[in-house]
Amino acid sequence: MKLTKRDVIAKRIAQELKDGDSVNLGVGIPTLVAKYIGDKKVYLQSENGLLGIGPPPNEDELDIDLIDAGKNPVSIMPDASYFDSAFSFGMIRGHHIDVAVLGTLEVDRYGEIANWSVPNQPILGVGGAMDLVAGAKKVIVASTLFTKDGSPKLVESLTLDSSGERLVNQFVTEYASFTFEDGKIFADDIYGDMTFEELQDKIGLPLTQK
Amino acid sequence: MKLTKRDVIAKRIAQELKDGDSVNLGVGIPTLVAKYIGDKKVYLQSENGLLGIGPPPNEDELDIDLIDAGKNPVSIMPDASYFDSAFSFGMIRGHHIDVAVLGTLEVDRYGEIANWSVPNQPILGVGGAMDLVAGAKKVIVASTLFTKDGSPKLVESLTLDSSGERLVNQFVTEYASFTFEDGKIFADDIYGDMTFEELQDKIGLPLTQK
Amino acid sequence: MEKLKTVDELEPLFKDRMRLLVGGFGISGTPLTVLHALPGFKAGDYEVVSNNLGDYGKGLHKVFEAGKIAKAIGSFFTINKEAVTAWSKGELAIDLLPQGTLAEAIRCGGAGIGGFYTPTAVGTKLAEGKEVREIDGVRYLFEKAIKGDLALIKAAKADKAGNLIYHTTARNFNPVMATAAATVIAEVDEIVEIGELRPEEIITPHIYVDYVVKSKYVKKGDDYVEVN
Amino acid sequence: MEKLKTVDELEPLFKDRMRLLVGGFGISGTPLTVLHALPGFKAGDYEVVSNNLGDYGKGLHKVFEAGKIAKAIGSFFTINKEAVTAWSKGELAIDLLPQGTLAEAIRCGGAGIGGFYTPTAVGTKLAEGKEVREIDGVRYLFEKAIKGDLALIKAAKADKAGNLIYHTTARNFNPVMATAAATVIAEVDEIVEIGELRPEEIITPHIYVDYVVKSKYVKKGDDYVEVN
Repeated sequence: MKLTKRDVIAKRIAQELKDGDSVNLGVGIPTLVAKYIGDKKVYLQSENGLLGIGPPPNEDELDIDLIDAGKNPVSIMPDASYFDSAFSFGMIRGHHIDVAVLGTLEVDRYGEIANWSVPNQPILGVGGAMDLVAGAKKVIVASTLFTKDGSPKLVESLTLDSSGERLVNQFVTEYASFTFEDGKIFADDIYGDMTFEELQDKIGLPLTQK
Repeated sequence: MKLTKRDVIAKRIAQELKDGDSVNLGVGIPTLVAKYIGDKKVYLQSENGLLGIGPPPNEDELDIDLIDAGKNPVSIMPDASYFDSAFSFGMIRGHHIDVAVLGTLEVDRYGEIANWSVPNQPILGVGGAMDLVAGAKKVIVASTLFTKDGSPKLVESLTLDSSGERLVNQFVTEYASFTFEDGKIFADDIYGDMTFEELQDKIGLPLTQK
Repeated sequence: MEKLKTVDELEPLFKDRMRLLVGGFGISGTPLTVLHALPGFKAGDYEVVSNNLGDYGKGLHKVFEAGKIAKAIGSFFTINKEAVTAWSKGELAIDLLPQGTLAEAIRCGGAGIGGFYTPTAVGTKLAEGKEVREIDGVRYLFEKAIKGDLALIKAAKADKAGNLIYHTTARNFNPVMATAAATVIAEVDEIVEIGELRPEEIITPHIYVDYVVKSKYVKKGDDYVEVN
Repeated sequence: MEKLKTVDELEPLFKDRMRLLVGGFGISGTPLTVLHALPGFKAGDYEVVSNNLGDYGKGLHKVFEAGKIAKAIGSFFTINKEAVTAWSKGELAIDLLPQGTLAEAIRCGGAGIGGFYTPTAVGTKLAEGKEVREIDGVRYLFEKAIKGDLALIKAAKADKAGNLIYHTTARNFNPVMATAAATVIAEVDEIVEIGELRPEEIITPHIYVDYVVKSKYVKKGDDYVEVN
């Protein structure tokens, strides 16, 4: 069965995770990454105060107290621990989370992202997004490469509100995975049904092939 | 049996404590206050991470891990709790300790104290003294009224290093208990063998009787 | 147990324009019994500090619906559609903070710290008008500590002295809020004897807790249901 | 258990002029096994962050006696007479901080906070050269966060993942130091299976702990004695 775009992205991101990594998965596509971790021993953190999220719970195991940052019921691993919100964000800001996987709306050519304000909507929610952008050791952002009207989310400069001046390490889309260096965009890995030239053409920005 | 000067001071301070108070007792005379608390339900805090110090432990109960801030072995009350040093000083600085009882070397007529640097010695120890001065809801300082060479510890202005700009609420000596208001020294309670006039004469500063 | 009260006995504590610190993340760790009494209390015009404004029909959402909230300080109100509408109409003031900044500001408020420097949100709209300072080559944003008049928190168990422990992720903002308000009301599922909580496992020492209210809600799978 | 090492296996982690964060208050909560190995290791010239420099003949005092400490940052060195002498002779640099400021600075270092404002020590000699800022009518002192290269801490139990719990007041500075160093070595009395520590009681989650060393010391009344 062919994977959906979202699953292609999630699976590609899962490749980046290493044994022993502590990982925070944002809502949306990042949540799907958990499906593709396989045998790797990674520790999933949730900013509401949990290290060691387990597999999705069965109906009879649901506990409204035990949820992730997306407010979904979760189970825990045997090595899990709970802590309060201040400690949890200390863990995030203090560079103790190896990888944060976040959704994004735009990424500029330096790797600065906009992932919290919704276009044409009042800005009334930010949650833990900016803390994760600022604090995780490595930030991977996940998104389909184009908006519904076909414009690329990889842009010369952000049109939406920035999530912080910290630059992300990687942008994984359904066509390719990108990294950034001094304003140069590297198409590190092209696995979708577009060639390097087609990608460059559609994005409208110079890309570099590694 | 006549009480020693130190015991007179400790006993007088114990009178100030009320049921339900959380109290931090410094080393020296303040530690003796515990002997005179009687039936009052006060909660003794120790800045190394304990709320609920119990009576002195028996020889066979000694545990080198379980100590107070003066590094003496202690026991705990049934309602006690442990926490780390950062939380403990949050409790102190955050005004959650009702009364701190501290030793002092000098008190000026406004109630500013010097209680940490030793005269003619390098200044290499402060411990939790300044945090307690700054943070406790009420600060009571304890000391004999005169130094060994007879000079009063209640002074016009500090000659030793200040412990912070926060003014203490009460100064309890073996002769009297003093409070402070806008530079006026009130001899609230005289219980030793010196009269108000004798005290004023020996201290060499104007006192006010309440 | 002296600290144990019914929620109605606590009505006199609530005064107009007070700042309330309200624990919980979603419904997890939310003091539902206390919050659901607020619409019936006389006081209002509260300034509420909470991650969001409850779930639909539950928790702070009921207080908001009753018109008792003048201002909300938190990190995520997008899910509270009526709050967004009220904000657009100028009926509700909102201060938006990143969730970690919110948690840290409350912790600092409780720990006697006046303010702090966080790397979060530097260079964003949420940094507008705020001081930026470089410390050892990193740019940080200055944030002031947050304190409250009343904290409404939820714990799993209180002992009869008022020591608290929390259940799983229902801990969230509750322990820091317990330290940062002049008066603290803890709603709990269970009250146990002194000595039943080990001194090493206590998260909130009793001196932080002024009043304890027994919860009227019990968990039933992924919901809380009211019992008598 | 991968993280479990003998102290000698850890020698390569120690390098000249590193900043060590060392837990403990008196001897309570001090990683004696690790500290007593340091005089025999090649590296030295350490900058040590610790409340004081151990008790006579124990803990950091041994490291100091071996001439391995170039600078000490802490709150109470008066009881370490040789340290005072070394300081007078210019052989030891000392940075003195109030104990609460020390604890908070380390916590901030571990939590990604760059600095903070404390009311402690305003108007004293320890405030000289430091910024004072008024926030809501109160004067505060600016203090920078403290981080370290290596943290040497002591816990009661580690599970095989490295989750830690502490015994009584032996907790002290250990949990905050566990968060504030690039590499963390935890000396423990006991190692237990994963699952034996309840997730609610864990104080230091395993991701903070890089290496675990089994302590050679056991408590005997008011002392620690070495066992084989």
